[in-house]
Amino acid sequence: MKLHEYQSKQIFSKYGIPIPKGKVAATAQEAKLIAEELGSRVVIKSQVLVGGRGKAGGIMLAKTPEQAEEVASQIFAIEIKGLPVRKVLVDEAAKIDKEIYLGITNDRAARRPVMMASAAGGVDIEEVARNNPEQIIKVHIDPLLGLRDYQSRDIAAGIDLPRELWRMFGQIAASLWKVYIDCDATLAEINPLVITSDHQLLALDGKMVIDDNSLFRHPELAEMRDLDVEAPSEIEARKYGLSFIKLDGNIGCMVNGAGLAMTSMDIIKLFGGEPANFLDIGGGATADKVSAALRIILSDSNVKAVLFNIFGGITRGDEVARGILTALEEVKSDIPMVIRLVGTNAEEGRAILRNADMITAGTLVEAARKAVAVASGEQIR
Amino acid sequence: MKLHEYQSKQIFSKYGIPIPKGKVAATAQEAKLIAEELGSRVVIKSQVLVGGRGKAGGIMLAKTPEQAEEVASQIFAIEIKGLPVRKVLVDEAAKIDKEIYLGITNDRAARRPVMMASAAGGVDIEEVARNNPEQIIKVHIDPLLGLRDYQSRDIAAGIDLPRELWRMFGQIAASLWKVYIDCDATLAEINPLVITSDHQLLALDGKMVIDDNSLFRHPELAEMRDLDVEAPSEIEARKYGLSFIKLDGNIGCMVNGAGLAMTSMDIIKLFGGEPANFLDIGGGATADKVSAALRIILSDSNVKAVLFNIFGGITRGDEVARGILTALEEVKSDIPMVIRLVGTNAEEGRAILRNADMITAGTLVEAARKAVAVASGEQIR
Amino acid sequence: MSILIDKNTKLMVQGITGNEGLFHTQQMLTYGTNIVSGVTPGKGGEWVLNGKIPVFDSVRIAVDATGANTSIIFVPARYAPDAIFEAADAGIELIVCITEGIPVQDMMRVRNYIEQKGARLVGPNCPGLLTPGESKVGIIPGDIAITGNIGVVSRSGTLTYEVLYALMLENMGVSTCVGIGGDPINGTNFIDCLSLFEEDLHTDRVILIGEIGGTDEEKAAEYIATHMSKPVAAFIAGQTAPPGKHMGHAGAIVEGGSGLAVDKIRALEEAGVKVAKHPEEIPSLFS
Amino acid sequence: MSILIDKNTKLMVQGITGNEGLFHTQQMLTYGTNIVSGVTPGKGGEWVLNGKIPVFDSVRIAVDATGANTSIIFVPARYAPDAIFEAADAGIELIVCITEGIPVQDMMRVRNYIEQKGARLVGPNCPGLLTPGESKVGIIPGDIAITGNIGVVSRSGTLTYEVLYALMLENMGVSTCVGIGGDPINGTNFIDCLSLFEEDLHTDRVILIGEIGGTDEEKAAEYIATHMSKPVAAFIAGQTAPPGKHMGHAGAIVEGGSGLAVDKIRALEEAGVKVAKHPEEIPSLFS
Repeated sequence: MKLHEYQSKQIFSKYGIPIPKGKVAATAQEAKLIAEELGSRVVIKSQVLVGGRGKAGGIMLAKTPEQAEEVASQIFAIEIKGLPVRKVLVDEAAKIDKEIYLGITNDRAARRPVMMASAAGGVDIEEVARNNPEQIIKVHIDPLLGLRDYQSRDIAAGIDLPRELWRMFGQIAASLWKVYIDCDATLAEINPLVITSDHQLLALDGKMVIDDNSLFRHPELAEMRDLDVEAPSEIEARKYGLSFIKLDGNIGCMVNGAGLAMTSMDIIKLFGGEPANFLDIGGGATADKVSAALRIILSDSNVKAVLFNIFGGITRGDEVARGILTALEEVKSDIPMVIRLVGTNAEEGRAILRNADMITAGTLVEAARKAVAVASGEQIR
Repeated sequence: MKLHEYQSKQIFSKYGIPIPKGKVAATAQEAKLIAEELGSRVVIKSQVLVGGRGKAGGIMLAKTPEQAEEVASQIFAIEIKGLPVRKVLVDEAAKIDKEIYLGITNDRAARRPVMMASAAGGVDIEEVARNNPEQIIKVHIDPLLGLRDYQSRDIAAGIDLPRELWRMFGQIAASLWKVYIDCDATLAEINPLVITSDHQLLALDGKMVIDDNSLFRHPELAEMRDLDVEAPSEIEARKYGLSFIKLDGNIGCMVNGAGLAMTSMDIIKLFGGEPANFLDIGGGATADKVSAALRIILSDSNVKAVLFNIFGGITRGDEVARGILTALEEVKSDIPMVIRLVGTNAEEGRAILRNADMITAGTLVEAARKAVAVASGEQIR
Repeated sequence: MSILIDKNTKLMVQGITGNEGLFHTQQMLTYGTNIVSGVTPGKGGEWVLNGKIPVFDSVRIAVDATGANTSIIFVPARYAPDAIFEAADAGIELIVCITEGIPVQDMMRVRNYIEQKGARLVGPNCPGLLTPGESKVGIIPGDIAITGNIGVVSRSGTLTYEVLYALMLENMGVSTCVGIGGDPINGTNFIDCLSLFEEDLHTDRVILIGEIGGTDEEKAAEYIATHMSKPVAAFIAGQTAPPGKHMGHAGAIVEGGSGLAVDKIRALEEAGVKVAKHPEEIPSLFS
Repeated sequence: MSILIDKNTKLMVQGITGNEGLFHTQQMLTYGTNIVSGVTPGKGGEWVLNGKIPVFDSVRIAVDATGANTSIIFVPARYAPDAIFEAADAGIELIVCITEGIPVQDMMRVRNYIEQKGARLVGPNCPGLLTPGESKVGIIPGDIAITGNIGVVSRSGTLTYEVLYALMLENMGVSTCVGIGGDPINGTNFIDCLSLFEEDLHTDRVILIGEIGGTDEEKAAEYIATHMSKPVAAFIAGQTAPPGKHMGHAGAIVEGGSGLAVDKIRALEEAGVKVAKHPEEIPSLFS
């Protein structure tokens, strides 16, 4: 789960990381009032959960409160990578000498957290990693021991930070580590961390991603979720414990198991179709879940066919079939549906569905072929 | 550094460990007022830093405030193992079903903390350890991982604690672990931890020992030190950074290095004498330190002779000799003094001391023999 | 023959009295797995499944009483890390964690700790292991695989069943199937299993089922090229997955241009591995 | 010949710009120790001792620049644990910590961590090591020992000097002297050193100097009885020490009836070790 810049920076500030003075505004008028209050040049920053805000015109400078209002209303009017701007952050503009990068993330391969820093801050760090990996210094942190002061010093030395800033840098690094641990972050990043013209360090931007699996122990973070960034169907799916991701194709998929769901998408594509979604209904597909899933799939007007791929394992095929039957009654639809049901009690399941208005298939290949065919308007039965 | 029962229990309580209602009194009158306030039967417990308070009459029950005053004045009147009673703890008397033991200490051999528990609580745990070691359950704790819930459960099961108390026991164990860590304790002990007649757990007594080396980061604990338990000479020695322990013999010792200081005591004993103290003046014996040490040694009226054993290593013998000379001028005394000075610049040192009124010796054996002789009144020179 | 589990496996079930734990204990018992004990704190002294299996309060007590050498964990995500620590502390050699949804920082601590202890973890978020005809430690349906000489290692659940089923339809048998799980940080990885299969006398071919996210398939490819004499076939799921989204599994995500299916497939093919276009194609790759 | 340090030792000094660090660096340099670098955070780029030794900001940088394989630590107690972690993380093989007064819980964490890292720690609260004629890593005066074939291992400081001096007076030489330190939790212990001396071709006799507190001498006795072919002589300090008091060293304390000198002496004598009544008697035990 991504946090907005203003949310990340509020957390940073609570942990003692210096951030610019600033407040969030939901209207241009509010932005003006905040600018008045700050009494200085301000930066107006759109709060959307995608990168490239600057290039899209989502970050602008204002010298006066009036200009702040004007600029804010411009920003509120645009969409950034398809996302509306609902809030802007109005920050006191800083005098910047130098921009550096500081972040902590999980290194999957090393199975440890890694702290990364670069003297080339302020730009996309993944780009730096690709083009100039030698400009990034990485230090792995022992998950039981935590970040040690000498590691921060190694990093400060590695990015040639002026020595008089080492102590402050060490405190910021220690705070960022504490943020990362306390919030179960998978990413906690300050980019840029700037050296101001009066020789202080200041976290000008902040980015955090929280481990979704940890939210049970962070109710206060769970509440920060911004539902705007998700398709309404994804929000609906989460309510039912379904793992759903909307895509751009026209063949809806309903599958049990994440790996098999990805495979079903792949195989649709392999035979010339385009999946409309990823959907894992999980183990034990109850009628409730199946109808919710079907409703969500069909709410997408692009969908021209639905492919069910159910591997009855511990979950029994006849039970799944009954769930599908109930769902079909609840969710009336003319969209053609292809079902492939295999594994435990599959025969019984197919018998139950015999009278349902569904196209059956014995193999995954056959099912995908048929789905692709009916989605493009072919009649098969 | 040992803490008093009331100090330990205050810390326990801060960490959520249930303790009886109670307060500390410095007079019998205060004890009466506290008993009135508590409005119940009370236990009056002398606050001295030695074991065996109960047997010495230092713990007594009182049914009424008047009786509390009477009992308290009795307790204030006694000495326990030579220590005066300056404070008593007045605790609400608990209804006890069963007494258990719970403690955490450092296991030197295992190089880890160990949590210990026994169903045989309320008695001297070292005695249980000697006579019935099978009655003690020990669980080692990983110092980087900390106490885990399953370890508390293993302990609860191991001492046959009624299952309905496991959750509460687990919380107390977790709190005791936190106390141990946060206070840099070398011992944190609840003995007894009682099961009350209404099926609650209650820490009736508490004992903590703090790692002296950690006091730099625990100023609030350092202030809790009770100077009453230490000989005034030991308090004086600490001021000068001297490691000094008063003993019962008549030969004062001044040595550089702890191992050599112990050895000097041993060798005095080996040749029939009795050391009056352990004293390590440490590396680099300045005149200041040497005179302070000499004053402390001579403040003991038992002392009939003083043995200097200085191994000039990095510390130069001539410097030490000058220190001794200054000290002797400052601290006039008729007590005979034997000096053995060896190692770096020892000859120069001996030359400096030639005119001092001191008996010299070339070897440790010779020095010890001479010290024993002069202490028993023999004349040698 | 087999790797990791066989007739000598003496299994303990952590979280045996929960719904899922009890159901799968019954399934494993029916399959013939030697289940010696269960653990649920506070329920020590009870028996489950008509008095067949004793329940203990802690792993240590269960191990002392029953000599379990393998543990399977069905406890909820918030307690699962402690369950793994507990099993490792009690000297369990093989710990299989079925639980899904364990926070990744917990798993980093777990991984670092159990490495010190020398215990082997399979999972979490995995379907467990199956050695057809001998032992089932997990939730893989027992009736979709027959004994044979193909080793299977997979990051997935039902996709693995799909592959096992496809093999069975062609009358191709399996030595052991290991589901290593779909989380970003897990215990036993591809290379661990490949090396065990390479050494196992009764395995003569291996199937690797990977998916997007991380670089474990690329590392496996390198290992196969340099260490494996036995033929390996593979399938990689998630070729059409969009970047930046967790595809069901916490570990199945393309981030910053890494973890792409296309890179994994290329690496495997360069290592001489035949990569199937879809799971039903796999049996034919060995013909 | 020797154990642990010799002509190939490339020493780094952590805390080189402090009073004690600088003084002993000079002493070691004069003795002939190969000192390649020093570390003081914030002073990287400076040089000490008339430009002889470069100072770096961190151990990692110093190791990268100078290839140090051994480190000696002179930093204050509150920073010493971090200094040990830093040295271990940077791959230093032998870490000698002179610092006295490190809290014992810090040392438990340090011990557990460096064991994982495979680094060897000597100390803390120790005088370090001396291989006469080759290298001195510590604060043992260089002029009280001559080269020879006696290995010395000790928990003490000046008491060790006393023994070295007594040996020198009898013209008896030392292969290596290791001061393992007087703290309750330390790195290298008696058994580690005994085993190194047993294997060292140029050591033919060993002196063990123990003191009250703990049970390391008893364990050493057991080891000597079962693993040592070379003769061992010993001395135990603190026979007259009262119980419950720290005798200068944090580790020198008799607690709950354990750690008594008499028990240690008995254990050693039962293992065939000659135990001296006082240090000056030691040379005669080998005659």
